[in-house]
Amino acid sequence: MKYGPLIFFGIFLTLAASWCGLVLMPQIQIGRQGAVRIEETGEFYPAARSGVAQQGFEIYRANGCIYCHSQQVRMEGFGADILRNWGQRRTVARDYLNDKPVMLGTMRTGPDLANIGVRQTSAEWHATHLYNPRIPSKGSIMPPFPFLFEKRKIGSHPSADALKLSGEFAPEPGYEIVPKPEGKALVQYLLSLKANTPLPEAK
Amino acid sequence: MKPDSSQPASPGLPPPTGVADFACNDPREPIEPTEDYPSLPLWLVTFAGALMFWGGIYLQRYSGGYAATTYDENALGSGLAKTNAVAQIDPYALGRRLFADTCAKCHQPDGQGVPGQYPPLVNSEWVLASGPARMIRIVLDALQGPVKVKGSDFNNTMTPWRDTLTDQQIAAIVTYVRTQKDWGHNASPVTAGEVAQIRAKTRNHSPAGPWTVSELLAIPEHEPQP
Amino acid sequence: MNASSPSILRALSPADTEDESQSRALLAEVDASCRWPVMLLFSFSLVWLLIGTVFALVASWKMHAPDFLGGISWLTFGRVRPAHLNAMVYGFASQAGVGVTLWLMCRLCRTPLICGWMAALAGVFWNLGVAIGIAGILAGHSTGMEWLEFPPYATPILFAAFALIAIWGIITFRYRREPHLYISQFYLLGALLWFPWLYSMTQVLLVMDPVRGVVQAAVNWWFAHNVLGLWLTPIGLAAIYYFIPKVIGRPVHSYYLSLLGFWSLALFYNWNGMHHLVGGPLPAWLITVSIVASVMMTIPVLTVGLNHHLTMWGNFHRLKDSPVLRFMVFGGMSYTVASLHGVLLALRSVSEVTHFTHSTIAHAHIGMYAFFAMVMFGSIYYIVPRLIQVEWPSARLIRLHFWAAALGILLYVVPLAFGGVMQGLAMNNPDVPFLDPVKHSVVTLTLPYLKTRSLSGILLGIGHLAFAVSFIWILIRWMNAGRRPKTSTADPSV
Amino acid sequence: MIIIWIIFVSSVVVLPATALLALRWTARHGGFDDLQKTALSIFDEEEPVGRMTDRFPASTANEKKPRS
Repeated sequence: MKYGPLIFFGIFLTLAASWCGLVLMPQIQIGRQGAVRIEETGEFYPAARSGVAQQGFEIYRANGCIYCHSQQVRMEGFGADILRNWGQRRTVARDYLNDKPVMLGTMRTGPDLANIGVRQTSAEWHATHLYNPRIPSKGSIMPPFPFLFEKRKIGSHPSADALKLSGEFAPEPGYEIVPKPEGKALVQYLLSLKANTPLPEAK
Repeated sequence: MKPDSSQPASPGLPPPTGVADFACNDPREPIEPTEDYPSLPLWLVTFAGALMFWGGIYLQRYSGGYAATTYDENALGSGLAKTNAVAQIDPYALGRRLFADTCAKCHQPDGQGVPGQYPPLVNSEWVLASGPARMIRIVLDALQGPVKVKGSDFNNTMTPWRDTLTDQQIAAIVTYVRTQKDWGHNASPVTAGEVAQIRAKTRNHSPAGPWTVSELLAIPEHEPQP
Repeated sequence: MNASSPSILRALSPADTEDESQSRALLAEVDASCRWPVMLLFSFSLVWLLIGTVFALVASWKMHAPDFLGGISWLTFGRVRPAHLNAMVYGFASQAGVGVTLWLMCRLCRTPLICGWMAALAGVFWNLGVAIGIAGILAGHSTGMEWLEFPPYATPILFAAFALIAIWGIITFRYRREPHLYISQFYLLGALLWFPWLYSMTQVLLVMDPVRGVVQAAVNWWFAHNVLGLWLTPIGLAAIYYFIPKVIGRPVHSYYLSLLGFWSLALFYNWNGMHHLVGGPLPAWLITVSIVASVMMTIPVLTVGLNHHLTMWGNFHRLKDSPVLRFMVFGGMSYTVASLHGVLLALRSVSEVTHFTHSTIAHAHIGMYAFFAMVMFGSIYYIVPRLIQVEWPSARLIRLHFWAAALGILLYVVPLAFGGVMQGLAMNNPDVPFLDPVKHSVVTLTLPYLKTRSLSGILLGIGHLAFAVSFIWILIRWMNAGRRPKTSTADPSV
Repeated sequence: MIIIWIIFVSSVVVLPATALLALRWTARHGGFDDLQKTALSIFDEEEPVGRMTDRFPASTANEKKPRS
């Protein structure tokens, strides 16, 4: 085997073939999917994420939450995602149109979050859980995110969104733990994660 | 550095499979250029062929007609989609599973709640009331403001589950909590019908937000049958 | 143009004695020309190996002791893990791979390193790009896509380095003096050409002008799996194909099999990126194509495994006294194990259980560490003495490195693969609660396996320290040897 | 979506055809004539067959006895 050009040709061809198959074809098929109008509610789905929730998306990306949490619900009968109440239906391509990057995730050290906004609607629970996951869910191995919160001296009266902490988690008297804007944004993003809009292809 | 002839001829070479027997034992022996090349082991060729054949079949069978919106590989390609018969679900088991996924997050898996924050459910007078009417309302539209449970005070806002859980799911959870064996509860179970009835009756209450203790105490424990 | 290198036939006739000295001088010249760039690359890859190991230990410890270093924002698990991945893949593995590629390409083409400045410049760009990238990840500017976490201000530098190496490869190949193309050159050329195309195409499609929605996941995993399949695996296999025959002094069993192995790898490895998304929100046909391609991968894997095994047939007793052979054979066998484990994980019924679990991580580490890193260690143990004409100082350190690395990776992979399957089965059984501090739940079930992983991490760390001490020691000897008058030291390989 | 079928059919026909053509051209130009020599191309002429060229470094640097 002495011929270089043949090798270049082969190398280029194989990569070009797989590029066509795994990148070009999906782009042609579902690359230009648009939002669809839902009959009952009349709005378009997926709606663009609100400003605060979008900032929360950036915090979610920056802190690498995808390395333990997935955001995809698998179909009934393939894994127990729906039986575990992680979603009312499987997630499809249209659910992720506004995500840049798409946060599918490949590990479930923590539960799936595609439908967390429906399953856990209490912002206060999310804030406490993010501050120190061992407070609401004992035994959790999720890392704490205290840098999304700040310890402040209580002013005239405790602020509205101060965390209700007790026991060894509470700050010393006269101080309170209040979420920073990043913390609030991440909570809003988690609350915005809803994948329960009925879609034709998601039966 | 002369070829090392002191090295004994190494017996290691396997029986040549059509390989030109290059005289490795006598380095002086020149290697004749050979025309033939070692043929592929036959079993590898048949294995590769069989694999290709299986690949084609699998690709055709499970590609859902190469459609853009077919996510279930069993659809379209062939009629028999994997039908998983919906077994008759035992409400207690469904209730336990749903409790673990939703309610346990605040009331804790052991039902003891968190002192000062989330009220306990074990032996709570609200849970073991003779009729489920108040408990179903709490699960549907949640409770806020000061409340006394087993002697200790709580003042927190609970999350409503009206839009998240179906009647059957709420009935399963309430049945599970009211008849939890480990906690020694054996109150009356609840059917989906009762939940649906209360859900319809309190439709106008839900926009006004969660119940308060005084409103709940005004409602009789047993739901008056229509 | 290329001085026809003395063929074996003519060399045997006595009249040709000066040819031998001429070919020996040529080899020495090739090694001398590669000395500085390759040593630079190996030293920096060792630095990244140590940094990556530290990140790995921190990340692994955090898995079962979450409050460890919990308060520091740039050390949260979500940033340490991608930093570990990138430090190891782009810092250690790719750089060591390039070092081996440089040396191997020169040796096989029998040409001294042409424009060494290009390789050195690429090395500088490389380390600059990786350093900035990892600082960006720790600062929270990760792009959020697995294997592509480097922020946009770091990737152009990396791409410049990759492109320089690819151009260098083509030039060296063009001015080769050895007409015959050994199989390793196939793999090296493939690696050198595939990766820059792959990397630039992905940067365009994901960062500069991103495709919309789930197609990003398709491009992401087309890239991520091809980094393994078309960049690291070819370099690893090129090294094994060269070093096993070279060390035991016996040609590869069947050159024909190796050709089949290369072209089937080129054809099938490209296509199996989507088996990372089985059950995901992608059209069924896309995932099925990748599953079929993954299963088809058994052909190249068996071919390559068979070829190496038959080359080693009758020489396994030589493992006990050659460090390079140990690393190479361990790497070769791990390649077969990794690929067959990968084929298993790609099947739908298996993926239903193991998709989101730690067994994926176990598979990644058989492929990345047990195969590629061990092969790189073996290559470095072979190449460095020939480059700087200084023997490795201590055999005990090499043995410690081998056994710590081999036992460490086994202690890492076997429990985690098994634990991942148990985790998957528990996760698919809705009656097992996901988290319950007391009762049997998915999270508490995986804790013992995560603890054994931290243990194995310590063992691997010991192996890497032994390697680092050995490497620094030989550098010191080289410095001292540099000052002593140049005595014609005997060729260490004899 | 007719474009998909055009790409698909053409790639299924064109790709293998080019591969076979390339294979035939290589065989005809003596690409596969003497693979055995290529396998030997990595060895130097005077490198004896079957002898180890790598071993553990001697335990102490000074007694570097050349192994046979």
